[in-house]
Formats: sequence, C-alpha cells, structure tokens
Amino acid sequence: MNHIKVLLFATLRDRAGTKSMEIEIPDSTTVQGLKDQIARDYPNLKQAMETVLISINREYAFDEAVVPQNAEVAMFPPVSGG
Amino acid sequence: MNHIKVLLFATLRDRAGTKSMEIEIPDSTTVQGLKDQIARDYPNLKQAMETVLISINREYAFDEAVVPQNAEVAMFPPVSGG
Amino acid sequence: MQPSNFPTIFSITESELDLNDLLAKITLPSTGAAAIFTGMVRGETSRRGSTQAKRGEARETAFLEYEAYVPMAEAKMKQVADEIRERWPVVEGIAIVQRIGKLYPQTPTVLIACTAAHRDTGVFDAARYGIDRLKEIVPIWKKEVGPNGEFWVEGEYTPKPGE
Amino acid sequence: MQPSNFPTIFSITESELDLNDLLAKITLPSTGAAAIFTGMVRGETSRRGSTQAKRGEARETAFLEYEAYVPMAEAKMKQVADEIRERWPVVEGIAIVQRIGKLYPQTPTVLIACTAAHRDTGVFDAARYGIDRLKEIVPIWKKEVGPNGEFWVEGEYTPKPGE
Repeated sequence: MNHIKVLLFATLRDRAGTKSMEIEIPDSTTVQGLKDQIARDYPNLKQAMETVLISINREYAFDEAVVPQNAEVAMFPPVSGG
Repeated sequence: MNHIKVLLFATLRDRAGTKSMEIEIPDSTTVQGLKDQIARDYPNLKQAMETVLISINREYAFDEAVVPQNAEVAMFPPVSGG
Repeated sequence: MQPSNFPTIFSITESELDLNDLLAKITLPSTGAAAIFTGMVRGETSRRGSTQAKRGEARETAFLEYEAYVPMAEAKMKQVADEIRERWPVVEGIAIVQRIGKLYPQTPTVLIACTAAHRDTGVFDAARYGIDRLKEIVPIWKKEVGPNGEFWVEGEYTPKPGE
Repeated sequence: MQPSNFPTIFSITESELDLNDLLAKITLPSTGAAAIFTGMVRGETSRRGSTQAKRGEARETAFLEYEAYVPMAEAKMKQVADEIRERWPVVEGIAIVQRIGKLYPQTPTVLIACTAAHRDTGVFDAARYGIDRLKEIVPIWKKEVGPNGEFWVEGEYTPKPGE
C-alpha cells in the first residue's frame, strides 16, 4: 500500500470540510483510480471528482499517471487567481 | 506692428543663448515670415529655422499660419520626452 | 549582462503590493522600459461581462477572499516567468506577485511586471502573457463575498499535460 | 459611472514618481485592471539600437537632464488622454506623468497608466498608445550627460496640423 497526503483547496475543501486527508491506496494506483476511490469513500466529493484538477508533488497530473510513493497530492477546481 | 514673445527650448535655447526673446513683427506675418525674420536677425538660429517646430499659444503652428497679436510663440526641436 | 543575471521575482504574499519597490527590484542599468499589469478587486461589476448580476443591476462586492496552494503556486509562477523568457528573450526583469487573504475593493491583488531596454521589444505583450498564464495555471482561488452571500469565482482553464 | 467622472491625471513634476499613489488615484469602484508603462534612464545602452555608441561598446550615461515647455506639455498630455478615451471608451482612469530635471540611471522618468473594468478591454494597447503619442507630441526634451560629454537626444516626429 501507498500512504499519501491529499490537500484540498477552495470548493473541494468546503465540500470535504477539511484541508487535507491521509489516504492509503494500493501500489500503482493511477490518478483515475485515486479519484474513483475518493468518490466511493467520500460521498460529498463524488460529484467534484468529475471535474477536479489534480497535482502530484506540485505538478499537474492526469488520469493515466501513477501516484508515486508518499506523494503530495492536491485536489482543486480550475484556478481563478489574479 | 505685432509684439510677440518667443520662447526657446533645448537646442534652440542653447544656440540663442537665451530662453526667450521679445520681437516686433509686421502685422499679418506668417510663421514662415517669422522664421525668415529670425534667420536674418539671429545668425546663430539661421540653420535651426529649417527644421524647427513652432507653437503659437501652445498649439503646433505651420508655415502658412498668421501669427496673432501678442502671441506666445515657442520654437524647439522635435520632442524627445519619455 | 547575461540572462542568468536577470532578476525574477515570484511570490505569494499577504502584504500590500508596493509597485515602486517591485519595479526597482527588476530595473537594471540596461533597463529603459517597464510594462506593469495590476488587477484590483472590483467593488461594482456591471451586468455586461457578468454572469452573476441580475438584469440591469451592478453586482456589489464587499471583499474577495484569496487562497493559494503556496509552494505549487510559486513553482508555477516561476514556470510562467520561464515561458516569458523563452518567448521574449529581451525581457530583463520579471516580477509576478499575488496577494492573498481578504482583499477589499480598489485594492491591487496581483502584479505582473516585465522590464527591457526599450518599449518596442514586446514588454507589453510579455506582461499580458504573464497575467493570462497566471490565470490559467497558477493554483490560486478566490471567493467573492457580497450582499447576496458568498460564492467561489470559477476558473475556466484545464491545464494540459506538460503545464 | 459616466465617462465625465473618470479621473484623468496629467502632470510635469520634479518629484519622484509614486506608482502606488498614481494607481490609487485612477482606480474606481468599477476598476479591475490597470496597464502601466514606465520609462527609466538607462545607465548602459548596448550598441544595438544605439546610434551614438562606438562599435562593440556600450554607451554609459551619467544622467539625463529633462526640460519641458510646461503649460503646452500639460495641454498636449490632456490631448493624448482625450485621444485614448476616443479610441478606447472603456478606459476608466488615465495618468500621464513626466518627471523633469536631472534624472539618474534606473530612475523612472515617465508613467502612462490606464485602468478599466477588465484586462481584455484594450488597456494594454491604450497605455502603449499613450507613451507612443507622448514621445511624438508632448514638448519635452532631454540632454544626455556621460563620460564623453553631453548631447541632446533627438526626437524624430514632426507633428501635423491638428496635432
């Protein structure tokens, strides 16, 4: 198993009611697999998983990417700075 | 006769050695006529009269314009601010 | 001066943006021109260009609350600066600063500034590119608070692989 | 807010340019974006783009000495602002400020700033237009002083009737 930290921002944090979660995922889980697991385990975040942006170790990550060991994962909506 | 003040800036002032001159010109003198008179009366300014910019009462003025009574005339090279 | 000596400032801050100070920090002896963009909190947003306001009414904003994923935001700001240097190698200094926290109308929230020897080198385009990219890839979000409650401002861009 | 209430600042000054202050003065409740151009005294000018420097050498500048025909310069700055408003009616605030006197390298000498509700309204083009026009029609001149003596910087533009 892979122990990861998931940071949540903006609407994702509001929906989850927390800024971060520690999650166990199977080795070689992809980003898509991680989203599926969160959608299953956290009903409040299920809908958001369809459009969420994901970063792994501070770089944008996409569905097919494998989540590395001890990754810092973040989940957030499209950015709106400026 | 028309009594006018002529302000000189930048290279024109350096060549004339003065910031302003009071000049008498015939009534209905044009800008071209004024330049001709200055070229004749002030040898140091003769060459500059070929390319000088002229303003009358703080608006750019051109050769055929008549210099009004008691005008504030200014003479200067192309501008180089910024 | 070599490009490696060109100053690049990127930061997320809770402090007031000081344009004079930021400009001085990216002004080199060879610098003759700077293009600076700043964004501010709008206190009133007219119906035109707004999706939230009701017909014929201006939307009022009490304040915006900004947050950022700070370490990633700073990394992405550096990336924006790198992209600017790749596209406009004549750019000398670059500053990219986002203020976060609770920000009130008429307050500058973000600054992008690019300097170069001359103004006809693309500095205006470079600054414009910088703010466009910041709004696409730098992880910052804002929540608008007004008389009708609060809502998150929605971004529109989905980064592509390699961004 | 009606255009007649839009702030327009134009001035010739011997004081330091305060970007924070000038920006605040042209920021309205409806303002969301500002494009600001500043010019600075270059202490070193590379051969490229210079007509004065010898081959392969950078020209050094100790300082520039600026002068203006103040009342006409302010009138022409107002004209530049009017031209900007005619071309970009969405522009809200405009500031056009030229500093004169003895100005040293890395010092901002001129500022053109335009504000608008949004950044995609032409504010960048408006600021660019403003500095281009200032360098064409506003009666200001500068003399460069360096290790090889002093010379007047030559302008290139001849105003046409109606300018």
